[in-house]
Amino acid sequence: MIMEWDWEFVWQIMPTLIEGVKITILATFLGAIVAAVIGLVFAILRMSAPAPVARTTAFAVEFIRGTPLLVQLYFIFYVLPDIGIRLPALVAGVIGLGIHYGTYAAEVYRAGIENVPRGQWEAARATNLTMPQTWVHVVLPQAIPPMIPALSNYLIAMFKETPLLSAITVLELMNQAKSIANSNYRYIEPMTLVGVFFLVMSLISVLFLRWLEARYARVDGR
Amino acid sequence: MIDWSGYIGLILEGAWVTVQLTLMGSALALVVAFAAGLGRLSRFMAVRALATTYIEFFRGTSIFVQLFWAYFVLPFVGITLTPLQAGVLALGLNVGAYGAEVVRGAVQAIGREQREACIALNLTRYQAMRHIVLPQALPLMLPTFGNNAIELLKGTAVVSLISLTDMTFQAQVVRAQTGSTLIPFATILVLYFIMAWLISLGMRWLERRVTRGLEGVRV
Amino acid sequence: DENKLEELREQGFARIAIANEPPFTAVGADGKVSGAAPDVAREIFKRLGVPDVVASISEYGAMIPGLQAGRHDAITAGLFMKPERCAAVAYSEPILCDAEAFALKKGNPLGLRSYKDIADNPDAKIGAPGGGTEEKLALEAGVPRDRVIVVPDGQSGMKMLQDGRIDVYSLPVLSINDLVSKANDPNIEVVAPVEGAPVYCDGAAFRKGDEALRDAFDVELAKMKESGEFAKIIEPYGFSAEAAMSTSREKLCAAQ
Amino acid sequence: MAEPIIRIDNIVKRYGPLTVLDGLSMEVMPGEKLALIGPSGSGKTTILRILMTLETINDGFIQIDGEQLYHVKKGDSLVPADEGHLHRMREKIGMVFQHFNLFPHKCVLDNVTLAPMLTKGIQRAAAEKRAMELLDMVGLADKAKSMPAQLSGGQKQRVAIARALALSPKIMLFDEVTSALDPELVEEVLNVMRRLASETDMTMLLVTHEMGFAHDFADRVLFFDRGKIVEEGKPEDIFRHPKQERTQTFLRKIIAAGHRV
Amino acid sequence: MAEPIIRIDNIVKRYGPLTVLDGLSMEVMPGEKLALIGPSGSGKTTILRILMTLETINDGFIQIDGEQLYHVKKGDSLVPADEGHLHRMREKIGMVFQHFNLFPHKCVLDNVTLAPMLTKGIQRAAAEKRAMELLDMVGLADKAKSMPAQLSGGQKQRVAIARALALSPKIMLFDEVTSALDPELVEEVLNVMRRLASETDMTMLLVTHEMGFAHDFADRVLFFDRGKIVEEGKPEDIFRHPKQERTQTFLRKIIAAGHRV
Ligand SMILES: Nc1ncnc2c1ncn2[C@@H]1O[C@H](COP(=O)(O)OP(=O)(O)OP(=O)(O)O)[C@@H](O)[C@H]1O
Ligand SMILES: Nc1ncnc2c1ncn2[C@@H]1O[C@H](COP(=O)(O)OP(=O)(O)OP(=O)(O)O)[C@@H](O)[C@H]1O
Ligand SMILES: [Mg+2]
Ligand SMILES: [Mg+2]
Repeated sequence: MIMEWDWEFVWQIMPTLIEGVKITILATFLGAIVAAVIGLVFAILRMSAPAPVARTTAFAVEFIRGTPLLVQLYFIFYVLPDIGIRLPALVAGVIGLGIHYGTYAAEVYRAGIENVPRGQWEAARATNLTMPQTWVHVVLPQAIPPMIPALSNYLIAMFKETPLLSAITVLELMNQAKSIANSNYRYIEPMTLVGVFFLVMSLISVLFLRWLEARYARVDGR
Repeated sequence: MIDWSGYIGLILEGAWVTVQLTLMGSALALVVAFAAGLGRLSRFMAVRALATTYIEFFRGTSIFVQLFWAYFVLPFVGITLTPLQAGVLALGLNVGAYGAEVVRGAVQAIGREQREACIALNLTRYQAMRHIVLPQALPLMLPTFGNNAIELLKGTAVVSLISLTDMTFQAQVVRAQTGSTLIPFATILVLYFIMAWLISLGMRWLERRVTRGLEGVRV
Repeated sequence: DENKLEELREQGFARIAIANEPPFTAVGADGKVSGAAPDVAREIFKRLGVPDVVASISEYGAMIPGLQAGRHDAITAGLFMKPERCAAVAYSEPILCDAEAFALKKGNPLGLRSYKDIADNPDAKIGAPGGGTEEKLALEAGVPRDRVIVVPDGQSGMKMLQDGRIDVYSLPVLSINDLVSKANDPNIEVVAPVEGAPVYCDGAAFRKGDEALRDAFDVELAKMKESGEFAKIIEPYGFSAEAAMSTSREKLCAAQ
Repeated sequence: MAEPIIRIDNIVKRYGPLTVLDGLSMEVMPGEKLALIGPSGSGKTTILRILMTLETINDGFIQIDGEQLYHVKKGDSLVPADEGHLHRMREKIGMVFQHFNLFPHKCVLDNVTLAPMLTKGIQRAAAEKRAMELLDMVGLADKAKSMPAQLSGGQKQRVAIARALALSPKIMLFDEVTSALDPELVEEVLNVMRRLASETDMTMLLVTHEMGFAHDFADRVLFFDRGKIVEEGKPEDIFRHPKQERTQTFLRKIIAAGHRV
Repeated sequence: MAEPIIRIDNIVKRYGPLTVLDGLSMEVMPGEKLALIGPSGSGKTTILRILMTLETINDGFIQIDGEQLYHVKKGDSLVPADEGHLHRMREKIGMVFQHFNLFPHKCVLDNVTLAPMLTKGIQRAAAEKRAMELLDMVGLADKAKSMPAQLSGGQKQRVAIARALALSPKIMLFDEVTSALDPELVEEVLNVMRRLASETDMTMLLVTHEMGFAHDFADRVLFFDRGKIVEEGKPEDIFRHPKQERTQTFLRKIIAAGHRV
């Protein structure tokens, strides 16, 4: 009886789910911005800060990558207020996502920069460019395009982890779906819709990624 | 006075569930990663299509949804799994889909030149895969496999959703009983980190073993 | 199905779903399951010839789907009877009854005594378990969705109240009392019962189709109510046996 | 007169819109040593790769040692061959690559013994005995237990030659086997090949830019340009008195670049 | 007599435990064309890289055009130079690399104009005019808008030469600029360099394995072995009548490998 798919129910819950979708997308978008910035900070600290700072950063990055985002979110949301930092749920969620995925972004930045061949740095020096000129005109234009597919991959991964924010009371898609399921005792429709939504979004992103990869794979051939 | 030793015991029980999930999930992930990864490189269209569908589906839908399906929907088609089985299934298939891409990438990275040498030496496709390509591809996969195993470990935290008493779930229980948030969560953070660290240690050890004698430039 | 009880006797235990919300259900430091609902269930199953119960902790929202998916044989978790739920599962006669309560800041600065009060005060935020009775009551009283915060568990609710993220946290009276006494925070006080909110009772919930088992359960439950053993089990937890005995499934399932 | 061991009949090879070989025909007699020369992109590598079945052809026929390479008889007509047929045909042919393509995870000895043991079912002891003879022939008996990464380029290429020889093919294909080597290491490889040419009656096809070596090594030189054989003949004739304008230009350029002819 | 434009005084270069240059000294006169030859690993590339400030030195002094390269005067003593000093010194020196190291994300013209515009503040119009002259000189005026990936190796290397010339350095360093090229493409690059050598009075240091070209190009040849100059002299003397045993062996090997001297 529960297996019967009820279209009427689907239409009835759709507006509520769409409210959740909005929050999911907002959280992903803000989280991505925070991750991009924090990743840059991590990468710079790790690559060019004094040794003790670099090592501490490396440990912090390892620690964050080795522990579940869910637990980190609990920490930010429920423990930080003990020391006087009380963040609204969405802000806490965005910061959690941002820090967690920032550690991944940092690795991508580092790899991207290290992948620029040594010959390019040397050619820049042989043509007497200064360090800032080398970064701006030679290294970054070559380092960034190959990063884009990897960064987009993490963006998609982060998007799929937003349901975790329900643990800290953010009413995103998964939380809305659970709420609907709980008050109607029907899991199949809301959960399937959530699954379909994620699947559709990530299939679209996969196509977009392929396009990105094709677009940015062109800049090479030294 | 709070009986911390008892509660720590509870968390350790959860840690054991987490370890079991991680180990069994990784084992399943490894098997399906090779099956699907090599499947995607198959000569046969049908096998390729099947592997691709599996990979895109499990990478595309969120692990939460997969857990829910494994736990709440599968029983309706007559497959009733214990929570542990459902957790292992969902995590293993999810991470396996990512692993499949690693397998495919590593096998493809063993370039055309090595495959051509195999053809010139008249090895069969199976022999080439077994003796030449996989032994060289394996060291390339290991670092990413290590990362995947850690992702899986972290993924186990969400199984509390299907009533599995893993470490995070037990921390919640302890929190509900004692009213303390900091202590249980700090404890499990450290425990998770130790587990992740052990995984990377193990992986590095494995890497050293399989790359022994392979130092230096590729030929 | 008809032979469910036979099967349970054969396997020697029944699988029950519980929450972790004292005093309805609780898990001790040793992992042992207690609380009023599981204690009653354990005793009745024993009398039915099923010597043991195996409990799995579950979110409230996951309980009924879990029951329908055949993961539990019964829910004994303080899941209050309501018409929609009665349609989804087969309830026993009432076991634990409780009214709704608010936990809020000392002195009740916003003067909140009912869900309606919350709806009328544009600054007041209420926390409640997702999909629970309280969430529904708040929404029905006209509190807009963005002021009803879905809180994953009791401890989180208390924490959010202490941190000022919500102004009121709503649960059944006994649950709130238990949380507040554990929190031991002089700045928190309790409003109980909430004005205008009905008293609810739970029952053991069985899968639709397992009515035979449910009926057998009811027979034993009625005997225990009669003999006073029922009161002996639940009253130490603070529940009133009188309340459970003065109403019936029929009434509760029909109520609107 | 003997039958040709290789008979290439009007083959066509295309990469997408690009036609690389356009109706090429040629014959090679058993035991003949052939040098293929010509400008970059003229299809020299392509023809070797086709013979090694590393590429497929779009049209035409190839006969190796009396049998069709890419086709099998089915009733009255020739149909494309399956993997099993190719596998059998490959027994007759060996190839040495520009970049050696040694197996980096196997020691020198295992590189040489692997294929005989797997494809011919030869026992380890016998395979190793034969491998040591071959390594001795290329002057590397003492490196049997080294890993490829520990060898110089010239040594790697000599191992690659031993590895190809271990299968005792009737035809050996060499594609610019010295062009990835440091100049000083070229000679040691060429020495091995000279010896091979004089001591065996294997059929050999060699693509090279070392005109001096092509001159000494080959019975016949084929000059390729744009997927066609423009000129062929004895080394003396081709190098000293090229008839075709294109051959002359090519040789002039190569000489100017400092290569001895 | 004029002052040397490069004076290398007893420099030492180590990589960890390996001493690559051990007390090397040499002088180069303005306008001189020098060829550095010698076996692999003898330190030829290293000395060019040191002059281009791509490596640091462990000991010794280098004077370029009358100024210390790695040191500045501070009171009475010489102290290691800062980046600003190096930046100024690099104006005098240009380098062309074995693997071109073109900027792959910029078109040919931008590759050539980038440095003059950034380092000398030259306006785009002026920089492009000069770049087109240089591209014309290397025969690539029609490729100005191409991307490096669309060029052949020889064309890339000619762009690299134009790029280095655009900064009008007094000294040009060439490190095996043809060894990554297909044999037929070598000549077009060597032609450009011949022209450069005869038409300008730039000082040039050339590392090469093309003995024939070294012979024609250089005023003086230095033979390196294990981080030392073993023998030096006029090309005729070094190539025809090498005095040192090591030079003789080296040249014999190279000749045997098919290179013209
Ligand atoms: N896989 C491929 N895809 C597309 N074009 C190819 C491929 N392989 C070779 N070609 C093209 O086929 C033509 C012939 O190539 P081939 O490698 O046979 O030349 P070659 O005579 O060996 O030249 P070289 O002396 O440079 O090795 C070239 O134009 C080349 O670009
Ligand atoms: N970055 C480095 N780290 C360690 N050793 C180095 C480094 N660069 C060069 N060497 C070593 O320094 C020595 C001299 O190298 P260099 O590149 O100058 O030789 P070369 O004469 O240019 O040789 P080739 O003809 O092969 O280019 C070699 O033994 C080399 O291995
Ligand atoms: Mg070729
Ligand atoms: Mg060098």
